[in-house]
Amino acid sequence: MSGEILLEVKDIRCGYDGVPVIHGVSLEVRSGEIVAIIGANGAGKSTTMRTIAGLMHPLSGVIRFDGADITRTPAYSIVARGLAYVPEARRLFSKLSVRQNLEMGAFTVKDRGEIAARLDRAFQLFPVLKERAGQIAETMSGGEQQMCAIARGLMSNPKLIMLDELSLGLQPSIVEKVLETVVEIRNQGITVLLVEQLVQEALEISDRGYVIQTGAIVHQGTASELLASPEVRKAYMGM
Amino acid sequence: MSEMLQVRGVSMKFGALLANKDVSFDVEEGAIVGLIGPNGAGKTTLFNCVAGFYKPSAGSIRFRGEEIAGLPSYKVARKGLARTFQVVRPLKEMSVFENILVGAYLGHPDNKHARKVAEECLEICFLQEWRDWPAGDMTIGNKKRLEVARALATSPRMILLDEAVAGLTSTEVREMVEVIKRLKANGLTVLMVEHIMEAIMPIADKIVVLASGEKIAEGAPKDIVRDPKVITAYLGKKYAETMDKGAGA
Amino acid sequence: MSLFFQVILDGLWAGLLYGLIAAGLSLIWGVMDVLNFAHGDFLMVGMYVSFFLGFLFKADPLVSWVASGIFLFLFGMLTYKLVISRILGKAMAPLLATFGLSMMVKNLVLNRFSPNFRILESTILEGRSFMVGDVIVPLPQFVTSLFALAVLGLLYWMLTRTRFGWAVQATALDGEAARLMGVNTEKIFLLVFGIGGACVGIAGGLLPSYLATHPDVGTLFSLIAFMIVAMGGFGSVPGALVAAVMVGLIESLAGFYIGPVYKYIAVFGIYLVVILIRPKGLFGW
Amino acid sequence: MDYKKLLSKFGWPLLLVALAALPLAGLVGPGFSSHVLITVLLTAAMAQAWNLIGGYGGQVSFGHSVFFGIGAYGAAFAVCVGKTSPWPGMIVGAVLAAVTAVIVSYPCFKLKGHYFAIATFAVVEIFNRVFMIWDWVGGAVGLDYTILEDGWRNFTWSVDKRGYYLGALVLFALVFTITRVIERSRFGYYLRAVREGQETAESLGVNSTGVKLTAMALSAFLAALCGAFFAQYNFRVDPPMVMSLDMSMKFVLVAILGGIGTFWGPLLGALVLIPLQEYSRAYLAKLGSGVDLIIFGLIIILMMVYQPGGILGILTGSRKRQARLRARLAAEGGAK
Amino acid sequence: QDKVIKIGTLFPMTGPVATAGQRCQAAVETIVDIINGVYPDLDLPIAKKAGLLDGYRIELVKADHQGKPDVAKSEAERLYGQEGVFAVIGSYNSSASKPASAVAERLQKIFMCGASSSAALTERDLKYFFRLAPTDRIEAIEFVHWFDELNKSKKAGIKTVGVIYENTEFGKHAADEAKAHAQKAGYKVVADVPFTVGATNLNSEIQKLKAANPDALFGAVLGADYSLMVRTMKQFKWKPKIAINFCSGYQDQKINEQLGKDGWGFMGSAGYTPEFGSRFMKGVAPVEAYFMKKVGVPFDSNSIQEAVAMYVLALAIEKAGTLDTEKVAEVLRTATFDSPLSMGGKVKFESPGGQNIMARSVISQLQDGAYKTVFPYEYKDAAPIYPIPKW
Ligand SMILES: Nc1ncnc2c1ncn2[C@@H]1O[C@H](COP(=O)(O)OP(=O)(O)OP(=O)(O)O)[C@@H](O)[C@H]1O
Ligand SMILES: Nc1ncnc2c1ncn2[C@@H]1O[C@H](COP(=O)(O)OP(=O)(O)OP(=O)(O)O)[C@@H](O)[C@H]1O
Ligand SMILES: [Mg+2]
Ligand SMILES: [Mg+2]
Repeated sequence: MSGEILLEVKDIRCGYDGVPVIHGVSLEVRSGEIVAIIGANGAGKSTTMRTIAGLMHPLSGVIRFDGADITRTPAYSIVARGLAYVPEARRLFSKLSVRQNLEMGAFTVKDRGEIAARLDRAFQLFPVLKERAGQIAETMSGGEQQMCAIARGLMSNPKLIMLDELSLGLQPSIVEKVLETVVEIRNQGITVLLVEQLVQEALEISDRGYVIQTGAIVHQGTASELLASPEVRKAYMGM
Repeated sequence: MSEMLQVRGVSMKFGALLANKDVSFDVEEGAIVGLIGPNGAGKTTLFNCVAGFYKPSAGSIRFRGEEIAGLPSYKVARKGLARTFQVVRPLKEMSVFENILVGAYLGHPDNKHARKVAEECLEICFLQEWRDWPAGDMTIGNKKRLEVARALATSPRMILLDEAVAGLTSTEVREMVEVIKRLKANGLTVLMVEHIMEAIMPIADKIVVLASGEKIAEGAPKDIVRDPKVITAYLGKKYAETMDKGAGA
Repeated sequence: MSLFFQVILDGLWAGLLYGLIAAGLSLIWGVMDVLNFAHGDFLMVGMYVSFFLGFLFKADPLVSWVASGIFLFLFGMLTYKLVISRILGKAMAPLLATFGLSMMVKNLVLNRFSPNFRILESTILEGRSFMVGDVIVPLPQFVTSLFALAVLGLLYWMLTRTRFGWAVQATALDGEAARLMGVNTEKIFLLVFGIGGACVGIAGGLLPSYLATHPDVGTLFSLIAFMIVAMGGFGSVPGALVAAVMVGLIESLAGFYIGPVYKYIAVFGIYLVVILIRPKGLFGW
Repeated sequence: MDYKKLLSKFGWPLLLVALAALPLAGLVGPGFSSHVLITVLLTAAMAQAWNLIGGYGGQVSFGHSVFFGIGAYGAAFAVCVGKTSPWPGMIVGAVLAAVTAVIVSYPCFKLKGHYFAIATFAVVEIFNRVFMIWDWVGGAVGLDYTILEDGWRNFTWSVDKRGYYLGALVLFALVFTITRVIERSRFGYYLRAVREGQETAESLGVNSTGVKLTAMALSAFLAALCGAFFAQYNFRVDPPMVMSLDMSMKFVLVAILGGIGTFWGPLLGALVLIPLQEYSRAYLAKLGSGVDLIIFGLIIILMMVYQPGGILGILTGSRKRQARLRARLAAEGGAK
Repeated sequence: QDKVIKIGTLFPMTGPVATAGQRCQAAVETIVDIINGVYPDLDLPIAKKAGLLDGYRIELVKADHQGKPDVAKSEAERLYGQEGVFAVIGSYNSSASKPASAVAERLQKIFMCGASSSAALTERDLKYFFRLAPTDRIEAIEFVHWFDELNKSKKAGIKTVGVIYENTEFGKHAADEAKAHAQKAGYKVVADVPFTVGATNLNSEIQKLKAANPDALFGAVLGADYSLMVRTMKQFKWKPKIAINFCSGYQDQKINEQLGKDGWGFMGSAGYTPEFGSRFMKGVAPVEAYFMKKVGVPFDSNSIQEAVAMYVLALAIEKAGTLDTEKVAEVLRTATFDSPLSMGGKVKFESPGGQNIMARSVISQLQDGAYKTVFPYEYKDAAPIYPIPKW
């Protein structure tokens, strides 16, 4: 289960418009793990992920991925290093077709054969997308779009994929399926860092988890520890 | 109880795609009705038809006995039918309070009254601490609450909630559920779309299930979760099992 | 009847020239949602480059368009780097900034090179024409039209068939998401502004073979280019081409059959009608 | 922050009183500085009129010179062709401008963003060209005032500018007071809501088309009054002077550089830009032709690059914005 | 202490007609240099001594109206008010001269207008306004007279005329005069073609002319538009028998150089041509040399009128012997001035109104790269080439 450390975040601080929202978050992900970040609304989960993905840079702190310092690396070259991020709210290319969206996911790849192969794999994972390959992304329903976004993230063949608010707006059977897919993805050797509001479900498939509250990590541990923790159950699972 | 909303034979076409096919159901006054169905089933489309954002290709929609199909959305809103958006649409450069205030003006043209109502709605939806925050700079979860608060501020007779609790933690979901219950207690009629069953099943008086644009089931929540059609199309086996357990306990 | 064809063809040449000028504007607008107010002044600068090459080194516009294209490519990138990159996405800021740029460039040229208009003598194409039946085809316009088609074709190919083109489209739709796909959006913006500049630079390079060069020459052209881009649907190369030809034809037909003072009234009027029927332009999303 | 509250409550009436006192203090007369002062007031009123629909309503119109022009032609037509006092012309012009605004805007409001902007360009060009060939209103030659008797009846003063000053002040007070009232009313909130999201506003019962049209009509009405003043002040109208993109640009520029969608922005914009324009034209011309315009252009660029929120931004939130800018650069640093 | 007379100049130094404005400005400066310095070689009364009266230097205050009437008005106010100038010279565009001179009239200050050609300017019965150039009307009458003459002497067979003009205050005025006088003399106006200044092309305009094919063409076309017009005519292989342009639109050394042979054969009115000057206006050449040093081209009909405006004003001040505006204005209204820079050598203003009733213009034709005077015959230095040779 515990390979070497793939992603290491050390004491990062970040903010918007000079207002700090993350006050020293540290976490690590080992290769082959599924790690969940949980926390209330506005706790800073997405901000943390955006920072790791290079969309914004921390005011202080260090981020290392796969042995290299990526603290100030721009987003586009972080993808090339094998770290994919599926942002919340999907962010599909609204006017492009599903297929074009997926192809964009493999932008760092130049070999057309390889792209086709990955496309096939994505279609296997989400058959709906194959049916809708030609549909313009913005006209798809919310759930369909979410699937497309996940598939697009996988197209870059990442070592680590970060999934933000994976289940948002998905129908129960698909949530189930998506979570299964996450496990499957991991089994294929891709490490997963996910943010999820369905805390119970998320922890059930995770190896470890972090709890983030107003910009700082307040709990961490194996998934079963967290699931058993009364505080976590009370604060995030409504029990 | 009389019918608040009557949907009769509504169809909606996008080019070749039939997003709603001959959908009919009623919403009784003071009830909470859940609208569920797979992604892409046409729930949001139906909402848009009811709220006046689309003109249905066929069918009739009656709100308190009046035909509203094809009426522009602001007229629908003025009749007392408010809605939230699935993809949140905050008035970005305005503060949270001002967002709500705009809604409040609908029922209360005078400034003082409107402000009072807005403050109330702010509280109901747990947004006090964000009162003067620019609405565009909040997290999704808060924006979802803002959607509800703003719709409530219009003092509607009926409210359409499109995935109003998506993105909230279970604890927050429970708070919202309480809010919705309170609304019902105050006599508001609710039609809600939701994928989070723990939010909808405990409070809904009736559930309508759409799949591929068609109504495939309608009934009380406890019956719906056992309906094999709904399970295959929507809930999934595992979910049905847990739901069963939960219901049994 | 031949008169009618003459009028049609005149409109066609004018239209294709407008298309060439509008192409760069359309690209920049489509990708960055920036309306470059200084577009006409880019054209004017291109004309000056070509004029001075002709005047000082006897280079023909048929050659100097390369130089103006390159010059404007760099000029466009510089504009992006120094001005646009800092304010991209801030509502009206880019529009006003480019308005300021337009004012500055125009008056700088006026101050340095005087307001005189300048004409290149005896260029290769000047005054040449050939006949098709009874219809006169002026060579400078004809050649410019060929260039327009070539440049628009190249642009279209680049946008739809190359990786660069995909990257441009993705960037246009959602810059942040594009970065997450591995697109260096900053580079794309820089290049797009450069290419947009180069397109208008090529037009400016060719124009001195039949049009006088002066600091104000770009004003009306840029207005027409704005309209063409909006009419075609921003970011759409075929849209720009179709709209441009339409504008050229309307201008020519209205100018001849109704009266020259009515030609821009007709052009702008029909533009309004089109845009009101199709608010996102003929080929817009 | 208490002084801010005080400012927002009493700042406006106090300012008006101060401005009204200027002529009594003997500070307004025939000189160039009075001309600059009058132009500042007029331009501020123009920009604020624009701001109603362009700033609060978010419909960035480049068409306001059409309304301005109609107002100007109204007054000039009454004087030059009708041989009467300009007053009836002003009123008729302003009403016509409002009607024109509604007719023209109704279809144009379907357009979004730059599409709307360019459509308004086209409207200006059409009006400009129609007026250029419409001989009834003077065509390209324009309308020229003969020398009239000074006074309020004719609304002309030949040497002393106190009359014009008072006229401009009334106009200024009118436009700004209307704005202030609207800003704090239901209509004002609706207007901003429509700007931020038309469909959202509609879902809240706002008739967005109605709101926009009302604001546009009001804006056009006020712009036309400004235009009438302009004609009276310059003794002449012709299409390039009052109905051109240049003139439209002035509305937009002043409002945006001052602070779009804010109450004080248009005044600040005029306070900075007009003296800059007038004095630089007067005193920089020595450096060579166009130097003033080069500098003017440069200032616009710098302003937009470093302070896109306008001059008001410098005064109120410079520190906050600096921080914002830094964070934003960090956020967008991904691309560097 | 410092004996200075401030004179304002108000020209379009920027904007579409800045070239002309800058030349006008330079012309005024030339005369001022001559007044302020000592130029014993020049045969002008003001050149021999430094300054005016008992040693007053003239200081110019420059202003730029950018081609905009409102700016012209406020700049005129500033010049008279803030700067305290004695008089203003300007403003090239008639549309700018109108409001600017109205300011002068209200303040009862002198306004000298050199080149503005709109007849309406001097129909306002102003008392402090003096305009040197011939009006569009004078020129139009002369054009028609010239056609009559050609028809008579050369059996030219001119029957129909067309007009092409920029749709501006200048073009519209000129074209109206041309049409009115041509019709009055029995010519048929078969084409009336206004166009937008700064046109991107003149295809439909020239096509229209070609379709109507008038014998004679009046033009009110300036600068870049003029060259575009000629080139478009060439493109469409069309020319009238005679083409004659108002207000020296075609008379620009630059056009001559740049259009080359294509421009030959076209005619235009001129208040001055260098060739004419060297033959009939002996006093001009040395002055022109100073002007050439400033701008690199000889005087044209516009710039020289502004020079005359300055010159006549200086004479009037000398003659009045005082800087009292009222007295100087009275001299301007009544006296007749000798002006070696004016065609005909005399200047006299009508009062009220202020038109220079001695204003003359000749018709010149571009022949072999030079502007040759062809009419009136007493000034002619070349036979007209008629009709213009085909392309
Ligand atoms: N664009 C922004 N500008 C300013 N503040 C922002 C912005 N985006 C987020 N914030 C603030 O940063 C904090 C953390 O937000 P973040 O999106 O990381 O939360 P989150 O844990 O992902 O919440 P959610 O579950 O609702 O998505 C919040 O307080 C939020 O208000
Ligand atoms: N404007 C449109 N043009 C074309 N097709 C559309 C449009 N809007 C929706 N659709 C299609 O109609 C179907 C129904 O969409 P709708 O958004 O109503 O689904 P939904 O039930 O709300 O799904 P979800 O639960 O995922 O939000 C989908 O297949 C979608 O792709
Ligand atoms: Mg989040
Ligand atoms: Mg939906």
